[in-house]
Amino acid sequence: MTTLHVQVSDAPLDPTAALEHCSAPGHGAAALFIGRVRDLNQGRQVRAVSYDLHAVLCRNVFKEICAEARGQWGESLHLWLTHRHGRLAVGEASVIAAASSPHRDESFKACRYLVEEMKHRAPIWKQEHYIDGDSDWVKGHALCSHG
Amino acid sequence: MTTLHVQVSDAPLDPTAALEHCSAPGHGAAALFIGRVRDLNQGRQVRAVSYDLHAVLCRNVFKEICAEARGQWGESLHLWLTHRHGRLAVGEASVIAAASSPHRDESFKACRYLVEEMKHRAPIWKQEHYIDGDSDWVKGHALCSHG
Amino acid sequence: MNTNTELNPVSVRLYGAFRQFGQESTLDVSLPLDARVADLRVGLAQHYAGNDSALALLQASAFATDQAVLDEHEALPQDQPISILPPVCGG
Amino acid sequence: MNTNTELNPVSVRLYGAFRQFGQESTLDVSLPLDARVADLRVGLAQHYAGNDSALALLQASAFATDQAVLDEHEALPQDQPISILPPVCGG
Repeated sequence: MTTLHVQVSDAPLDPTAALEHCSAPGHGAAALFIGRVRDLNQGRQVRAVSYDLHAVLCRNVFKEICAEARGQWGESLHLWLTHRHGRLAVGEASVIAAASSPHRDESFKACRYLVEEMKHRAPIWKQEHYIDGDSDWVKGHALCSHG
Repeated sequence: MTTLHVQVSDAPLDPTAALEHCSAPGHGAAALFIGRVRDLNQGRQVRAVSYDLHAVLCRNVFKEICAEARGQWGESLHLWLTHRHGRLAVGEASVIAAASSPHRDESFKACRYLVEEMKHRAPIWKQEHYIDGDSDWVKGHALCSHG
Repeated sequence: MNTNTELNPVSVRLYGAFRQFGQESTLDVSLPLDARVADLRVGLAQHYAGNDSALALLQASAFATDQAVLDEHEALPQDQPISILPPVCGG
Repeated sequence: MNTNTELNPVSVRLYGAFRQFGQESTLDVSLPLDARVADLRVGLAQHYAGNDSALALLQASAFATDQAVLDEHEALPQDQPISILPPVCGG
């Protein structure tokens, strides 16, 4: 069994699968994060969000982030990082990150690390659709090479 | 609808219900923690754990902890804190804590706060059952009054 | 100890490791009507006399109603269930 | 710019806000065979000449293969798909 799961998908994300993946007889703790589409962003009322992403590079970046988390909080960590693409309505999950570990501190920190790094490094973009009919690409974080 | 859910139960805990509870159109983030029975504790191989708790006081302490989390990270937080009692096999969930909020920082911090405070303040005790047939009550944190 | 000689039975609910010292889930201690929490601790110490592990656990334990943990110098509430809470370890 | 005069068509895949500047999901730019990443950026600036918001986005964007983000001074890989990545905002 592989203890690392990264994926991008246009199908709804499954937190139950993430929690099953992030478990082991020696793991006393699992932490999970869900990001969902919010009805309000910077004062504008949002109806839906379209996510665009570079699938192959995204998976590579996800794997890289997970490897870093294991380097920092333990090679035995089980990790899960999935991001959805396509058009999502308010309330739908755009990202699920999860981690399990023997003790809770590592799970919390690794889970948060996956989320933060994904937001800053993964090639993902979002276009917000407002209730007034307008749409806008959200400003993001500029990427730089690690080389 | 109440946005706070605290409970103690001898039935299996349900992370899906926790994630449904911790959601709202204005909440872009939810964090969840699961504590599970581990097969090894301080070098001894564990077969199962029996949890004993003071149900009424436990719920009161859970509510108090949740109120503190809202005071610190926002009254709009949705919070979930449930603990199981009775005999649990390795891998079964003993506690689920979850929080949702507009932005992720509050969810992560509130979720962690619920877990840490629960461990230090809630009237819960555990007896480990080892594969050699022995059983032992686990040493814990002494309570003091807040008065 | 208190000097009031009128005694009152106080029933204390046992939790956690206190369950290993007997079959009962409560323990009755006779205390003066105006006893404080500290007097209950002394009464329980008499009950557990000779049992070193129970006495050590008692020293590390707190007392509580269903609402809150009690302070050592508070008057013992008369009309509410009292529990003894050994050091806790939820999660 | 490079002085090599032999030109090569480079196909750049567009993502995010770059999709709003046209219907195509890729853009072809002619570049010398030994072009660097910086040369591709110049070529795209010529394509978007006059479109201030595209030029501003281009300036904030990175280029990448499917494996990694490219450094500005690297030689442009010849045999791999190249993508332009505007500032990201997953989650």
